[in-house]
Amino acid sequence: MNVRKTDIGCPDYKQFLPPVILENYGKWDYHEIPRPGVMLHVGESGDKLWSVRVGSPRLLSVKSILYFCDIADKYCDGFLRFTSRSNVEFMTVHEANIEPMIKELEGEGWPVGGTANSASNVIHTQGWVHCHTSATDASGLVKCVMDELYDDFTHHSLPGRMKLAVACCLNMCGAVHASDIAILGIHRRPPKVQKENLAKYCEVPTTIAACPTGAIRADILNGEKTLQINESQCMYCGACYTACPKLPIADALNDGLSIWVGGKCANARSVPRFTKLVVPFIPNNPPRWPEVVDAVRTIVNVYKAHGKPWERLADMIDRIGWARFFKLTGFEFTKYHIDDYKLATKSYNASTHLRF
Amino acid sequence: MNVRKTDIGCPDYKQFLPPVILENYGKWDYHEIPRPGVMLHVGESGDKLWSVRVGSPRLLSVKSILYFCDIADKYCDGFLRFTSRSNVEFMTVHEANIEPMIKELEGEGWPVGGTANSASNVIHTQGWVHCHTSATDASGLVKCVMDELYDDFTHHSLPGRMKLAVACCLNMCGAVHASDIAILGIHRRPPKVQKENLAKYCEVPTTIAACPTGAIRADILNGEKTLQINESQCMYCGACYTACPKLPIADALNDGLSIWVGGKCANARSVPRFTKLVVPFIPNNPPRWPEVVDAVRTIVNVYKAHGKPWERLADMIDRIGWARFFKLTGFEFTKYHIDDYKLATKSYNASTHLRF
Amino acid sequence: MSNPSSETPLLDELLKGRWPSFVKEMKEMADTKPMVRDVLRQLEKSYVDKKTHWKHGGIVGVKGYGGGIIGRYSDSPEEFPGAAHFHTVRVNQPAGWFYNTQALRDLCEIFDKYGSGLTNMHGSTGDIILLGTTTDELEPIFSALTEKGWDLGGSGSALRTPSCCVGPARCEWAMFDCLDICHDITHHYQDEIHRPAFPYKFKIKVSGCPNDCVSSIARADFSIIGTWRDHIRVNDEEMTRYVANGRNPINDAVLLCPTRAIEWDGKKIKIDNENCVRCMQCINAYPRAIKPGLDRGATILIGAKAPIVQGALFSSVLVPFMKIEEPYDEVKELLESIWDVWDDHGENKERIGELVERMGKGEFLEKIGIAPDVQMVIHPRENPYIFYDEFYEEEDDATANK
Amino acid sequence: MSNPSSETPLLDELLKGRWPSFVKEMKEMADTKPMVRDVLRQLEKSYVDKKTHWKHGGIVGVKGYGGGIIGRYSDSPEEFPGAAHFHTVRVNQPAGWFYNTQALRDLCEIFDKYGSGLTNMHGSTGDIILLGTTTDELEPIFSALTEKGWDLGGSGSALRTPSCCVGPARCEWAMFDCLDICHDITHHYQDEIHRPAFPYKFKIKVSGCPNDCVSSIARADFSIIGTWRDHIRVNDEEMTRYVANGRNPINDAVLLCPTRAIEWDGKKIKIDNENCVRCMQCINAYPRAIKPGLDRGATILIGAKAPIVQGALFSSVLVPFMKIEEPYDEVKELLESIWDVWDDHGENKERIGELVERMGKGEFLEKIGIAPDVQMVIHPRENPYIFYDEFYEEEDDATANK
Ligand code: SRM
Ligand code: SRM
Ligand code: SRM
Ligand code: SRM
Ligand code: SF4
Ligand code: SF4
Ligand code: SF4
Ligand code: SF4
Ligand code: SF4
Ligand code: SF4
Ligand code: SF4
Ligand code: SF4
Repeated sequence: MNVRKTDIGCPDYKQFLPPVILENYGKWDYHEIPRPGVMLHVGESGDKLWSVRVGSPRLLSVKSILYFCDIADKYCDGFLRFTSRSNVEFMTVHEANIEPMIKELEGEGWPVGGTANSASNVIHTQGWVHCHTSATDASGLVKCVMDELYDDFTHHSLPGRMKLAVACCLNMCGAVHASDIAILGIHRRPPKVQKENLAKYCEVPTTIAACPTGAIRADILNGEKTLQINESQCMYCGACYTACPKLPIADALNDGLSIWVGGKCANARSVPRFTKLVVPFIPNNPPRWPEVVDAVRTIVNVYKAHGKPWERLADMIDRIGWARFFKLTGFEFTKYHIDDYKLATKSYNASTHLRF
Repeated sequence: MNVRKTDIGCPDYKQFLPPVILENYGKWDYHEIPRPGVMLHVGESGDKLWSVRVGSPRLLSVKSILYFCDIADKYCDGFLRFTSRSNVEFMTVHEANIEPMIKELEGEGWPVGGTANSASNVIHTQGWVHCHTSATDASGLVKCVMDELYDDFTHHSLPGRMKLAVACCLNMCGAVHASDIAILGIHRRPPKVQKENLAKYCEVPTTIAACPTGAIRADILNGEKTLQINESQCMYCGACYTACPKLPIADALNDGLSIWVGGKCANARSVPRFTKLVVPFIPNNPPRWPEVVDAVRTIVNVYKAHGKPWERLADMIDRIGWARFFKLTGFEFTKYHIDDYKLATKSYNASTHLRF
Repeated sequence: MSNPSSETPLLDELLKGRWPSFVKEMKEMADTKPMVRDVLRQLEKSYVDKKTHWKHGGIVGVKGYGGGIIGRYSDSPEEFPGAAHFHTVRVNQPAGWFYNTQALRDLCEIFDKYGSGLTNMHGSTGDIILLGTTTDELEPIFSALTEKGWDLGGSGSALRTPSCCVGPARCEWAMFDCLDICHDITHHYQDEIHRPAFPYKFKIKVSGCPNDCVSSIARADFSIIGTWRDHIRVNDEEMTRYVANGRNPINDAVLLCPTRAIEWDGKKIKIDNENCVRCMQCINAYPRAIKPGLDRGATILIGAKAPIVQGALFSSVLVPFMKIEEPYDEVKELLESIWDVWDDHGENKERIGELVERMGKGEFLEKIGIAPDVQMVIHPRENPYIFYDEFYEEEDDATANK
Repeated sequence: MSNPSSETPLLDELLKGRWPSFVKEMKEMADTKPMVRDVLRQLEKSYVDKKTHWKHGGIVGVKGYGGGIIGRYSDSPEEFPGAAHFHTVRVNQPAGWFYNTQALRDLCEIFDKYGSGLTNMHGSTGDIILLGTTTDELEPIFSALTEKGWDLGGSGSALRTPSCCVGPARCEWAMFDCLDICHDITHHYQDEIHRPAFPYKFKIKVSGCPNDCVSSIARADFSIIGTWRDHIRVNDEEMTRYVANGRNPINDAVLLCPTRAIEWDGKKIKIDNENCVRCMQCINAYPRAIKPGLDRGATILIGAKAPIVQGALFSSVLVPFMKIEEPYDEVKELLESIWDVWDDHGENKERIGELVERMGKGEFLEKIGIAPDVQMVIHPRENPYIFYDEFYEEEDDATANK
């Protein structure tokens, strides 16, 4: 009988590196981006490596992965990689392979782009496809937004890098808190406690402990243990539902989206920045979420029209001011935009630096 | 019998304005600073007004005030004013009066200066002269510091404006929280509760309520109400001593000074900024506080050597970085310098922007 | 009896040096006033002991007033009988701290007659301060003061004496009449100054322009700071003259402009007025060539204070632009609506800035009836913890699902 | 039976448009897999109802492991029996997300055989994700995976799969071998990944330079970000060539440098290395002309996380500069000392960043034995609430007074 293998870790990456990379490992000299979606890296040795970046919906069937394998076998000596934004990268030393490979990929509906000043692919999460706390569907939103930004993905049409993200609840599994444009699913009401027979389905003390704000208290119903939620303390995070199925938070009427801008992670030029609220609430409107798509388009257009080369959205807003950004986008500024959480004071304008 | 007058408010300022001001009120065109301590304001009418600024210890006997009156009568048609930094300003339309007036004032030991890029007079508080919570003497410190900075008061010797402040306890009656250089008296231990017979001298509930951190609790001693302080909650503010004389906070061994830099109030160029800690503790060393004077001198010298025109200390440090500021001054960076209060997170360096 | 100076060897060290000496001021009065001599001796003891010898003990005041006097007692009255009582009297200064010599001489006479003859010109809040008198002298001194047209300043949980910069009296940048509004408000709110009825102290400071020469943004609960809405006025000829005199507008303005809103090509000044944040730098550097616009008013900011208890606060924008015109009704209405909300919601010893922080600025705005404006914040919120006022109830839900 | 597409009219709308469709991916598998068909039907129901139809319910996993599987159940198993169980399996990706086709084909075969045949390439943390299988298949899938050299990733209160940027494999700016350290750490801490024993999750992300292409500073509890200590290397000839090709270094570098540390006079690049903050801008813009220095290593930062509960945090500087060299002992010692302190002081579900915030960074540094460095903060403290470790006791006092 075989011994059950455990803790073997991930396979060694070295076996997955194409020979040109093994030879030029740590000795790359510079890169160029000859066209959208194509990068050229040149080694100190003079060796050249072309990479073709292909946009992916991230949710891939094995059929598509096998198709990618076919492409890699045909053009790339059997090597490929994925990026930190779920794109696929086909790498080759054969310059002549580039155009045919792109043609073939595009022919099958795979967009080539996402480099330099193009719209990035969208970092996203599970949504209705797989998560129980989701306030919206992530994959669907991404599809609608990227359909709209398709030409911005395949062209270097923007002033600078633009990174997008979607998350389906406040847990923000991804980059929503630090993206140029982010769409965030939100609940607006506390879970509805299904009080009857609750204790049969959930461990009451664990659920109470799961609440980050201490909003959940034990209660008694028909002589049996149950729970109650203090509405004014609840911030709709869904952590309790993860612990107890009798506290569903999804609520078709009150769930929806919010839109955020101006975050970044890179230390390039300016320091990393958190995303900021611009649209507090848009109701869920599947399957195409037109209001969300419109809002994103509006933001991208303002960025295109007013951003200067290299400026991320945050850098641009620094320059023109938030007042002008709201004016240009037409979004309404409301009391929801004014922070009232822990560090709120630091966001108040404690100066007379004002633009009229 | 006379009716007792109340609520008459302050006298009308108009009666105290010299005629040239009444005529050019709101219609001044521009100003120049012909020499340290002298301002020339020119009206749209072409009228000219010279003002001579004289440094004051703020604590003035009526004799000195009467002396100022004599000067004002002799050279300024009987008008004078004080500034928001407690300096005295003698205003005259007679250019010829300037030199003799300055000579006479300087002859009596009154320094002329404090304009433009000179060291300001020091905004300060009561200290041992008059306050019960003071951890140091304010007037004494100011005297020592200004003796040291005398030539910087009487000359435009600095890169930009430099505003100083002293406060004798955390209440910071003045501008310590927003000054280029600030000296702050601090206690380092909780008040020592004089438990016996306490209730005879103080109203226990009021005292408990006076503590901002809730560190004070009621206690019983010999069957009588008394108080106790939870040491780890106390932040040495002295508010309880204000309410109850049985909680003296002054403590010769543990009281002392801290030094702060880089605050500003003006919206000029950069937004207003809070002062930041540079020296966490210096023991009280009256009557001349040499360690404090040294530290101030060190800061001023670094500012003189590295500041660019118009830069306030905060602006200079923005440019060269705090690391370099500590290096240049030789002050030690300790854990006390790292904020651990409410908004601390916002002061952590959440970037890789580093200078090596 | 020995010469007083020998009683205070440490303090005598502070007679040395070039800066005017407060010890000299005190000694001048000590010669004639035993009270001051004892205070000096007590101060010498503080210099030896390294601690204060004042203690607090009960409220003192004048009839009908709840503030204006700070009671102070020696902790060693047997040793320093003259310092046994040594209260300060806060007297409301005239707007802009202007005086004529007659008025000052009157004050000196009163202070000499009824007190120590020592003053602070001025206290940090702006008051004229008589530094030291006894409980017995409080009523007489008050009568003497009012007789000559002076009144007390504030203390305790009251409106404190408002103060203002020199403004239009002597400064080309005053965007409105700071002295007049300061005077007017002081008179209008006598009751609020003299009879503490607020949750805590409340300070108003008025600066004519963003240079903020009274540090209003750092030291006032209610900060009125002049600004303008229209375009900066430029004069290329005057600038050319500055340049001929050796000045360099690139270094003194262009490179220092926080938003890069000003350009100088050697001949013409160009201002991107949409991006100018009214920081004053170019104006400060070139008063003859660059001047504020003519559509003038003030930014109103709220909430500054020293660090006790929650950490220091600066005031933050409440009304980005308001015209400041007699009889200042708009300012007064705003003040009163703030006080109302503070009255209803403020905790004891909670400054208005702390209330705004606790309540949330958005909520506070709603309560005082001001619409949110993006200029009130540096940036919109960064966290998703939004408490929505609007949502559907379960019943709506039921209806909707039908 | 009707064609599956007619069962999902709303989702079919997402087959339209140019961007690759996840619905198409799912439908491709639905043809052969009833499980996927039911998941699609359930998803359609979500699109109609506007809410999720997944529920949580108990932990599932493989023997000996505390994580790696996310259990998921339909809330309507009668309606969607194929979706009754639909757990995800997190598989640890190879460093840098490089593959050869053989390896991917192996994975596909396993995922097709034992599960839905749907994947996420990759999950947000970096894992390969098999999106959907049943409880029964978990052990078989695990055996098949390990057989081919794959292991599970992390979930729960454990170390999560570390990830890294493409680094030296294809980028000229990698300041150390990100792939190797990522691989090494993953193998070294297998137990920490597979058997949750921390107060909460812990993520490590490794970026080769400050561009931070894995968003380490925003999404990792422990961020390793490459940097250099010595001088930037410049090549004036290459810059001249860029300029000849129409580039403008004033706009692309000089004016964008946050500290104005770079100058270009048309001939020479001048860097004020003392003021350069390693922001990469000039290097990003001119890879051939401006290059990082050669004394290379990394900045270690601590504490990033998403907003639940205290608001989002970025990582902040813990070690301004550390050499990153095999066998990475210094990194490992640091990690372990952090975990020790977290173990002792962390509350349940408290991320390390929240602990640092609660405890105070100064205190935390003391506990892990690192000296405070001014580079760790943007600026020193602004409030006077210092709790001094050192002071004199009353007894000292008594002695001193004698
Ligand atoms: C492939 C990838 C790394 C990986 O291991 O997978 C990568 C690769 C490169 N990045 Fe990146 N970055 C990658 C994700 C990121 C991320 C993370 C993200 O997108 O979520 C960031 C930080 C994002 C942020 O700030 O929010 C990132 C911030 C940068 C920057 C700084 C951009 C800026 O100006 O703010 C540069 C420099 C530049 O582009 O000039 C850079 C530069 C580069 C270079 C030029 C490095 C090089 O010399 O090879 C690579 C090609 C860039 C391009 O797309 O034009 N990379 N890069 C990632 C591609 C993601 C994708 O498919 O779109
Ligand atoms: C699968 C994944 C999203 C995705 O579509 O890619 C994911 C999915 C879940 N995350 Fe996440 N998180 C995923 C990456 C993240 C990230 C991004 C990252 O790692 O870079 C974050 C933000 C960074 C961070 O760690 O703070 C993230 C922050 C959270 C949080 C909030 C944690 C916090 O301290 O703020 C939770 C809530 C929790 O832990 O209870 C959470 C909880 C969850 C749970 C386990 C919710 C639950 O209790 O069931 C989700 C399971 C969904 C599902 O059906 O599989 N997930 N989660 C990502 C993991 C895939 C992988 O292993 O590669
Ligand atoms: C007289 C006084 C107002 C009063 O009502 O008493 C005053 C008067 C003037 N101030 Fe001021 N400022 C006065 C206190 C202040 C204060 C408050 C303080 O010192 O506590 C500030 C804010 C301080 C801060 O930021 O911490 C202040 C910030 C300014 C600035 C901005 C300085 C900067 O670059 O940061 C200017 C513009 C300038 O100097 O170019 C200015 C400019 C001026 C001008 C030039 C205005 C004018 O055209 O007349 C006046 C002469 C300045 C000089 O001293 O060279 N005044 N000025 C105050 C004199 C105090 C003293 O005796 O030293
Ligand atoms: C006299 C004066 C200092 C001076 O030497 O000039 C002063 C003196 C006292 N202040 Fe003050 N404050 C004085 C201006 C200030 C200022 C500055 C200002 O008004 O611009 C501040 C900072 C700004 C602010 O209001 O926050 C200030 C912040 C405080 C605080 C802290 C308040 C807070 O909310 O943080 C206290 C504590 C308290 O109120 O219990 C305080 C309390 C005190 C008390 C009443 C302490 C006490 O309970 O006995 C001091 C009486 C000392 C004495 O012996 O007279 N004093 N105090 C100033 C008033 C003179 C005047 O009326 O013109
Ligand atoms: S963001 Fe929320 S709903 Fe979306 S996958 Fe993460 S935990 Fe689930
Ligand atoms: S949703 Fe979050 S905050 Fe609300 S009760 Fe549940 S766990 Fe607590
Ligand atoms: S700072 Fe403190 S000690 Fe000094 S006068 Fe104000 S309350 Fe008194
Ligand atoms: S000194 Fe301040 S914090 Fe300490 S017990 Fe007294 S009132 Fe409370
Ligand atoms: S605040 Fe402005 S208007 Fe007032 S004195 Fe200062 S510079 Fe002049
Ligand atoms: S006032 Fe300030 S912001 Fe406006 S143009 Fe002048 S320097 Fe620039
Ligand atoms: S983080 Fe730096 S080293 Fe890594 S891929 Fe991005 S640019 Fe290259
Ligand atoms: S790396 Fe950044 S900070 Fe350094 S010189 Fe280049 S642009 Fe300036």
